[in-house]
Order: sequence, then C-alpha cells, then structure tokens
Amino acid sequence: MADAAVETHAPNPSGFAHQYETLEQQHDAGRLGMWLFLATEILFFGGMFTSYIIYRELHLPAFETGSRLLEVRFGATNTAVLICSSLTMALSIRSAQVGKSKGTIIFWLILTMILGAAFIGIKLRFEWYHDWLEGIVPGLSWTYSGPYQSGVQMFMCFYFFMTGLHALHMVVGLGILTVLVVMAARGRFTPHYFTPLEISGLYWHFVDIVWIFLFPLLYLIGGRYTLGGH
Amino acid sequence: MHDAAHNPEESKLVDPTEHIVPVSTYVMVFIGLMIGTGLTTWVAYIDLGKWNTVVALIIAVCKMLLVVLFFMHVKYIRSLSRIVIIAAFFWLGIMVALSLSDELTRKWEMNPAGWGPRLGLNSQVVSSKPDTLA
Amino acid sequence: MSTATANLQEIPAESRVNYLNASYGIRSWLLTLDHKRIGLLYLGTITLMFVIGGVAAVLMRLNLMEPQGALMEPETYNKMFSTHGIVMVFFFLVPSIPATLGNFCIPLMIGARDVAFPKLNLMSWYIFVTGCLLMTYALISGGVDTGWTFYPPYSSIYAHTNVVAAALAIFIAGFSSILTGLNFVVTIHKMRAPGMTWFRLPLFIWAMYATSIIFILGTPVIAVTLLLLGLERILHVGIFDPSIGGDPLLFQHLFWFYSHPAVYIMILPGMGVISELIPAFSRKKIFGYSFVAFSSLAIAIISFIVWGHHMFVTGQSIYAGLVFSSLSFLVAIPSAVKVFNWTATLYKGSISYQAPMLYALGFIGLFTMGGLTGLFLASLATDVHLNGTYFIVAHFHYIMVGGAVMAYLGGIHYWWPKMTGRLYPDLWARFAALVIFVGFNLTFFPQFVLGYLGMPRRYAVYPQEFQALNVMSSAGASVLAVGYVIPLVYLIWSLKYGPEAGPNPWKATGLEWKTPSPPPTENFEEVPIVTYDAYEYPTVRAGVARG
Amino acid sequence: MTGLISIAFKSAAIAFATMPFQPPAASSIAGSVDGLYYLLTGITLFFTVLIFSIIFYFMVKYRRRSEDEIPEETHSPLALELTWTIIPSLICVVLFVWAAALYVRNGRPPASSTEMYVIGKQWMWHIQHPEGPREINELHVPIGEPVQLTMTSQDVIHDFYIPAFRVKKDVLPGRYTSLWFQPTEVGTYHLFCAQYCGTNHGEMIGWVYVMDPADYANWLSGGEKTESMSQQGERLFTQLGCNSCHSTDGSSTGRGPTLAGLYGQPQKLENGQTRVVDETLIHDAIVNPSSIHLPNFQPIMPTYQGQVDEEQILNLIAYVKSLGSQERTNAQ
Repeated sequence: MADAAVETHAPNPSGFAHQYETLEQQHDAGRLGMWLFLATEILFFGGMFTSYIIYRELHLPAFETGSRLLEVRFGATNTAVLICSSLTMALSIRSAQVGKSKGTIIFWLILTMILGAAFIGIKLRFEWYHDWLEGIVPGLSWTYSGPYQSGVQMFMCFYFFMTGLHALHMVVGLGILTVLVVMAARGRFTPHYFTPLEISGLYWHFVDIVWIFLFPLLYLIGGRYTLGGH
Repeated sequence: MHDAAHNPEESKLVDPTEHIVPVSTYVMVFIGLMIGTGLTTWVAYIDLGKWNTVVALIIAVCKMLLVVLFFMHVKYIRSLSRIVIIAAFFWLGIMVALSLSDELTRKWEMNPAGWGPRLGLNSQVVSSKPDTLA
Repeated sequence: MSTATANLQEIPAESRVNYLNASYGIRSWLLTLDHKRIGLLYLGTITLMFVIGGVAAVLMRLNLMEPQGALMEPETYNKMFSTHGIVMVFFFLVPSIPATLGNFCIPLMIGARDVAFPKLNLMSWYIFVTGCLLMTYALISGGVDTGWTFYPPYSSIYAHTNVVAAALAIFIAGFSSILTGLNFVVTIHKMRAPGMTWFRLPLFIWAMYATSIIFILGTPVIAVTLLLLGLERILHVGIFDPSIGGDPLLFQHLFWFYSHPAVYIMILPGMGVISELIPAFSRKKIFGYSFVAFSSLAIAIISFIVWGHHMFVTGQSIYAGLVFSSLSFLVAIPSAVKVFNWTATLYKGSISYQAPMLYALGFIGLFTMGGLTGLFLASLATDVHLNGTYFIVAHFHYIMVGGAVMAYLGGIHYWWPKMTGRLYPDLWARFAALVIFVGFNLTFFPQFVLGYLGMPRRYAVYPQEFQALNVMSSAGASVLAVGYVIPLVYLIWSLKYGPEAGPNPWKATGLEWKTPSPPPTENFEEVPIVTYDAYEYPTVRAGVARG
Repeated sequence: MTGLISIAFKSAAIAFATMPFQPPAASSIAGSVDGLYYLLTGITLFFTVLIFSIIFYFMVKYRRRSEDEIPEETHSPLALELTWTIIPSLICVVLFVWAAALYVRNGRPPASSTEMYVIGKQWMWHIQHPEGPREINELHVPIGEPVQLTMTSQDVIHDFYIPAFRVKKDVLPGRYTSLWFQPTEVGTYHLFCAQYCGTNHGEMIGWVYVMDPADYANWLSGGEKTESMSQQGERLFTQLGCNSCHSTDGSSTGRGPTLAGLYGQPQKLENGQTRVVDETLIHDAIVNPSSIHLPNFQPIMPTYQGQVDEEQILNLIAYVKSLGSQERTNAQ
C-alpha cells in the first residue's frame, strides 16, 4: 500500500497525478490555480498602477512631458506584436484541443516565442538603448535638461520600472514556452490532456493585457496633440 | 488502489468539445484587437481635452475584455475564474480608491460640512476672489 | 471503513506503515511531496526563526532595564528591534499556523490525499528557506535598522544597513506565502471528500480559506512595494524620493495595504484553531457555526479597507482619516461575534482542562483585551495621543502573541499526537500554558500604561520616570521566555518517550481523527464519505460516526 | 549580569514609588481626550471582565465529570446572534462619532494663533519664533495662548509629540504639516520624536516650557537681539536675486508673478488645477518650480534646491506672508 502510494507521486505519462480522483478535477484545479496566480499578478502590477495614477494626478504636466519623450511608433508596433503572439498562443492550444499533430502545436508555440522575442528586441534596441543614449534613464544615465526636470525623472522611473517588470514577465513567459515546446515534442499533449498548455496560455495572455494598459497609460495620454504647439 | 479506479482512460474525460473556439472567432478577435490598437493611437493625436484619457482607457478595457473572454476562454467556461477576476479588480479598486481618498483630499481647503478651512495645512481663509494673476 | 479503522487501532504504530516511517533519510524529507512532511519541515524552519526573533526580544528587554540602556549602543538596539519585528512578522507569524498546521491538517480535515499541487507546496518551502537564509545573511552581515516598517526616506536614503538584502528576503518569503495560499484555495475548492459540503467544513478550514485570500491579494502589493524600495536604494532615485516630488506617505499606503491585512493573516488562522479546540474540549457543537464561518470571510475582506488607521498622524488627509476610522470600527464586529460564540459554546458543555484547552481559553481572554484596546486606536482623538507609543506595542502583542502565538501553541498541542503518534506529558503542558499566560501579561500589560504616559516606541534610551514599568515588563519577558522553552523540551522528549496516542486521544469528531496516528502517506485507507456536520458530538455518541 | 539586574530592580523600586499613572494634562484639549480614553477603558474593562467571568463560571459549572460524557446539544438562537452583532455595532458607531467629532474640533486651531516654526533633523528639534529667537530641543510658549506650529523635516520623517498636550503630528520632508495647542498649566513637559528616525531617535527629545505671559515676554526679549524671520527672509530674497522676476509691490515684471498679497490666494495652474498659495506651495515653488507652472508665465524659474536650507525657506515664507498681510492692511 505504502509503496504503491510513494510510486504514484511520480507523474505517469498521461500527466495524471495521484492526489486527484479524476482528470477533470485535476484540469479544473490547474486552471483555478493559474487564475488565482493571475489575481496575484493583477495586484502586483496594481501596486505600480496605483502609484502611477496618484503621481500622474499630482504631477500632471511633468508626466505629460515625460510621456512625449517616448516614441509611439515603437509602442504601437510592440502592441501589435504582442497581440499577434496572443493569437498564435491561442491557436497552439486549439491545435492540441482538436488533436492536431505535435508538429502543428510546436509550430504555433515557436511562432509565439519568435513574436515574444521580437517584442523584447524592439524594446531593448529601439527604446531602452536610445533612452540610454539620450540620457533619460534615471539613476543610470540622466542628462535631461528640459522642463519639469524632477517630475519627468519621476515619470521615467515609472516607465522603466513598469516596462522592466513587464519585460521580465515576458522573459519568464519565453522560458515557460521553451518547456512547452519540449513537452509537445515528447507528445505529452492530447485532446484529453493539455492543462500545462492551457494554463501557460492564460499567463501569456495576461502579460499581453498588462501591455494593453501600459501602452496608452505611458505613451498615449500625454497630450500628444499639443506636440510642437504651445 | 485508486490507480485502477481512477485510471485516466477510465475516469471521466475532459470533454474535448468543452471550449473549442473556431479559428474564425480567434481571427475576428485578433482583427478587433488590431483595430483597437490603431484607434487608440489615432485618437491620441486628437485634442479631446480630458476625454483623451477616458477614451484611451475605455479602448484598453474593451481590448482586455476581448482577450479575457475569447483568448482566455472565460466566455466559454463556467468556473470560478470569473469570480477570481472580479475579486482581483475589486481589490485593485479598493487600493486605488482609498489611496486616492488621501492623496486627492489633502489639499482641500474648504470642507463641505463647513468645519472650517483650517483643518489641513496652515492656510488663510480662502476668499472667493478669482485668480489675481490672470 | 469501519473494519479498516477497527483493525488499525489494534496494530501498534511502530509496525504500521505511516508517513513518518514510509521512507527514511534526508533525501526522503528534502524531496518529499507529502503535505504532512512539508508541514513538519515548516515547523522546524519557523521554530529556528522564532529563536532568532526571540533572542532579539530578550536582548531588547534587557537593554530597557536601564534608562540609558543596560547593554548596547542605540545603533545595536535599533538593529535588535528591527530583527525582532522583521523575523517575527514575516518569518514566524505569517507562516506559523498556515504553513505548519494548515499544511498538515487541511487535506486531512477535508478528506483529501494531499494538497492540490504537492510539488508547488514543496517549492514554497524551498522559497521560504531561501528567504530565511537571505534574511539571516542580512542580519549576520551588519543587520538592518529600519524597523519592520521600512519607512522611506530613512530606509531608502539615510539608513546605512542591509536594507536591500532584508527587503529582498521578505520579497522572496512573500512568494512562498502566495503559493501556499493559492494551493490552499484550490485544495479547499477542488479536493473535498464526497459529502464534505461547504457548511460541513471544520471552521479551521474556513479560517484558512479567508487567510489564503489575504495571501493571494495582499502579498503581491508588499512584494512590489519592497521591490520599488530596493530599486530606489540601489539607483538613488525612485518614486518615494521627496526631492523629485515623491511622496513618502505613498509607501505607507502600499505597505499597510498588505501589512494591516497581514495582522489578520496572523490572527485568522489562530481563530480557526480556537474554533476547533473549544468544541473538541467541551464536546459541543460550535455555537453559531455560520456566524463564525462568515465572520472569518468578513474579517478578511474588511481587513483590506482599514489600513489608513496606521496613518492618522502622518499627515494623511483628515477626510481619509475619517473614512478609515469609520471602516476600522467595522472589524470589531465580526471579532466580537466570534468571541461571544466561542464563549457560548462552553455553555452546558463537558469542559476538560487539557493543555490545548488552556491555550484556547487564554486566547479568548487575551484576544478580547487586544481587540478592545484596538478601539482606542481606531478612535481618532485617542489615536493621536497613543499612536507611536508603547500602547501600540502592547496592543499588537496582545493580538499577535496573546492571540496568534497562544493559538499556534494550542494547535501544536492539539494535533501533536496526530503528527507524531505520541502524547506529551499533559501536566507539564498545562504548567507551561500557565507560565506563558502569566509571563505574557506581566510583559505587556505595563506597556499599555507606558504608552498612555507617553513613552514612544523604538527608544533605545528613555527618561528615568518610565523605568519602573520597563523593569516590570522585562521581568515578565524573562518569565515568558522560560514559558516558551518548556514546551520545546517536553515536546522533543515526547518524540521518543511519549506514550502512544492512538487515532483519537481527544475523542474529537474531525476527519483527521478517523485515520491512524501518524496517518499513512495517503492520509486515508479509503476516501471517507462525510454524512454529518462538523462537531456533531451527539452523533458521534450514537455511533453513526464510528461507522 | 546578576549584579546589573539587582541594581536595576532596586532603582526601579524607588522609581515605582514615585511613578505617576497618568500623564500631566496641560492643554485645552487634554481633558476631552482623557474623557474618551476613560470611556474606552471602561468599555474594555467591562467586556474583559464579562468574558473572563463567564468563562470561569462555565469552566467550573460544566467541567467534565466523566471521561465518556457527551453533553446535550444546545441550539444557537438567531436572536442571540443578532443581539451580540448589533450591540457592538452600536457601541462602535457611538465611539466613532464621538472620537471623530473630538478629532475634528481638536484639529482646528483658533483664528488668532501665534505661529511658530519647527524643523526636524536627525536628531534634534529646531524651533523658530517669528520674532527671531531660535531654540534647539526647547520650546518656550506662553500660557493660555493658542500656538500653531508649522513643521517640516530636513531629512527623514520625524514626529512631534507632546504627551502632556495630547498632540502629535508627523514631520515630513518636502511638506509642511501643522499642529496647534493651547497650554493651560505652567510647567515643563516632555517633547518627543514619535516616529523612528534612525540611530539616536531616542535622544531626539526636548522640553516644552509653559510660562506666564510676563515671563514669556521677558524670555523673548532676553536673548541677543535678532532680526525677525520676515526680515531675514527679505534679506535672503534680495541676496538670491528673487526680486529680478518677482516684485513685492504688486507691479509686473513680466517674468514671474508679484508676491504682494499672494499668500492665501487660490492660484489657477497651467494644468487646470487650482492650488491655494500656502507654505507647501511656496516650498515647492522654490525647490521644484517646474511643478508650479502658472498659465501666463514661461516656466523659466530655476530650482533653488541645495542652495537654500529648510530654515532659509521658512524665512522666505515668512517674508512672503508678511507681504500678504501688508497688502491687506493697505486695502483696509
């Protein structure tokens, strides 16, 4: 009895774990667990969004000036890239659901990874690197001499903390996708068992949603229509 | 003992038709998200005054709903996930609202109940005289 | 099920395979996925952290025997109270009941084989240990002197101590809390035995569920706040920096958004334990089950909307002060409901004075005092005088030590036979409970008076006139310290010499008492089917439950 | 070690005999705060004694008489549950209203308060009287007269606490907070820092001297003659060249607003916000001018952060305030 119990701790090939009664129960538990984790993540980013909202209210003109230092075209491109990656992620789950070959699942996963990597690449090469050169990275490279110096510095702190934390989540996501590719290559996903794929998908979409809010809050609501005027 | 009783092949299987979303739906959602992105970028260059922020946030919320309902299957699955999402946003709302209740009222001079102007910082009574510099 | 249980009762524990003897060696413990073993791993870890925090407390109290400081320089004293606060709050009290008793008991009490995610559970422990090690490193390599509250700009700019390492340690330990809470919520939702409906759950499970909600929704906020603080310290620029328009009070808002609910992370599981002990030792169904259950959820939710009462004198807006004060009074109501229901449970009971019950009764008394003195601090006008004084210190020690630690010790004594299969000497246990109760009151009651007289907290040196009460408090602390050492001795003794406990030494009703002590790895020989409510003692007598 | 402890106990025994159990009550609000305190103490005592006695009574009356005893079931009547939900709720409502009303009333200084200024720095209190005298860790005030303190910190957060007056307020960097009291008893009282502020937090203490008006007047004029705060501010104003952009007589320079009559007036900022010109706004305008952008002026003012310390800023504020009152005097 005890020996049998110990052995069942090792996951069997179909991914069914000993503590559950049914595979459905296990699937539900996994999904609920990931949603709860996302609730945690909402509050994690929420702490920063709260601070951002309050400070934006306190230092409105400075935050608008800071916002206009960012390049909308890169922000918009990256938004599109992330939306594409969400689509490919959803399609990879669907491939598993309908029993497509593991090649198809891997294809969509790899495509998702490429898009994710593209996002980080654009962020690094065209945004952060340029910010570094322009001297608008607080604490590391700061030579900004325009109006609202301290307030703009505050805005850029938020910009780097928020986008940095988001990029860190992207990197973690890429790691998870790598694991999924390996699992898929070993044929672990079937129409009956694709829980890891599905809950990783939830995470990936969540990271997308964070960006959906970061993009307007950081890039767009800085009174861009006044550019050049005044 | 439960290995036999709960072998995955014999146990109740996950219903594969539970939430398979047609590819066409995914593509429509994708197009919707792309349009949203274009729209929000375009609107940012139009002067709507305070409404710029509101419009940007409304579009962001719509995009989020598209992702949550379709990509994340919340529309198709009856489960606790909806409660979890609502709870998380409710708690976020608590944090924002109560923090703002401090930050935004610190500079209030007159208070509505007529308790007098000198409750907060040390300021003279505010006259209703308009901006002296304008 | 009846035959299986009956047979097992006849087999001596040594010859029966259970979770403790199913496998041997360090490896079998460090790689275990068994929730019961993980619970014990936590028990060991937090006991070590308790010793660190306790030694710091003893040194503080010794120093305060003399107005000019009997032992150490102010700088050392500041590091002592910071060590005490940080270690006790984040590395002992927060994980105490949830991670040890929660891990051990939740699956047993709901009739599950394990928690929903055993690997995640083990990972939580490793994350927690990483946090503990980093914290210990921070303490050894120079210590921290910011207090457990880390208020900037002192912590971000002016302190010369290991703030970043300590903040990172708390950040890491926080993730252990989040994952534990997540695991519990999923376990309680998805892993209940057949027939175990929500309103048949033991109240400990309700309390753990409420606690887990706070873990999941509160902890991320302190994590991001400390992350921002650490970055600000490293980069010398950040969002709490007043010189670029930052608001130090924003840190306090974010900090207390977690840290006030964290107080309920400490006390709610304690309330859950008490809700088990009182019925078990008076053999009565708990009075007002649904009121006790829902008051746990109410406390969890209300705990998130009261944090501003820590900031009444900080320059927070007066309007926010009024809002937070009114909301703070709300917490008093579910707490009062619980106290009245526990007391009423005793009515017409069959009350035994075994050690766990003494802790439970001590808890009710001390928690009542701790809770009522909270009213002084929710009341705006008196809070202005008492905030930041020893009154605060006394108040929260009545909740956290008189409440949470008493409940933790009561729970350990209650479930010890289940964990180890052994009984401890009850006479010694009752004696220890008495010593702790007396020592505790002697330590902390004088601090209420000190606070009212105006002695601020965190003073390494203090005016002469406060000495008498401080010496009283220090004397009490030494009694309290002895009280904590006694259980450590006899519990360890009982591991080898204690008599066999049998499956149900207290004749209690919960599912955990229906399986042998110590339980087998998979908890139950068969999945139990639940047919009656929690704490149905008459049903038990009728023999239905034995069936 | 034992020797140390026995000495401590001996001295404690002496101290215990002379120990007060109530702090002195020496301000106009102390009595009302104590009243609420005693009410709360009464409630606490009542419920603690109630719960303890019920527990003891039940423990004795219903003690277990045989090992296998199973008591009769009792039911929990809803009416009882509601009673002990509603009664605490009512008590809480009463307490909240009482405490809040007291807080609002006590927080509101009388219109004619004497103003004084406090700067907290690690680890001392620096106090400035508008007439000029400065004090370190001491505060001299006349009896019976309401005093309003405007406080700021040069470094970390401190907290200005006078137990005998039952007043306390945090002292924050980059902001002004205020606190008022009206002493009612002549005497010497503790002044504490009640917010942990670093190594010597416990030594950031001082004394408040409440004096008869005549003694206070003597004390004020006793020290060496100093310029008043606004005079010092005026000198600084010229030294720093503030007058090249800000006139002090209502005339316009085109580069910055005139400061005459400015204090206490609401200002519409470029971003649409309206802020009243108070201490905090003047402070911000000096150290972080770009945050106070007025619609009709270019944001050309440089920051004076690092060039003036908190004490000098307070002098400048006193000067700006004096300009305001002059204008109002002229208008009358």
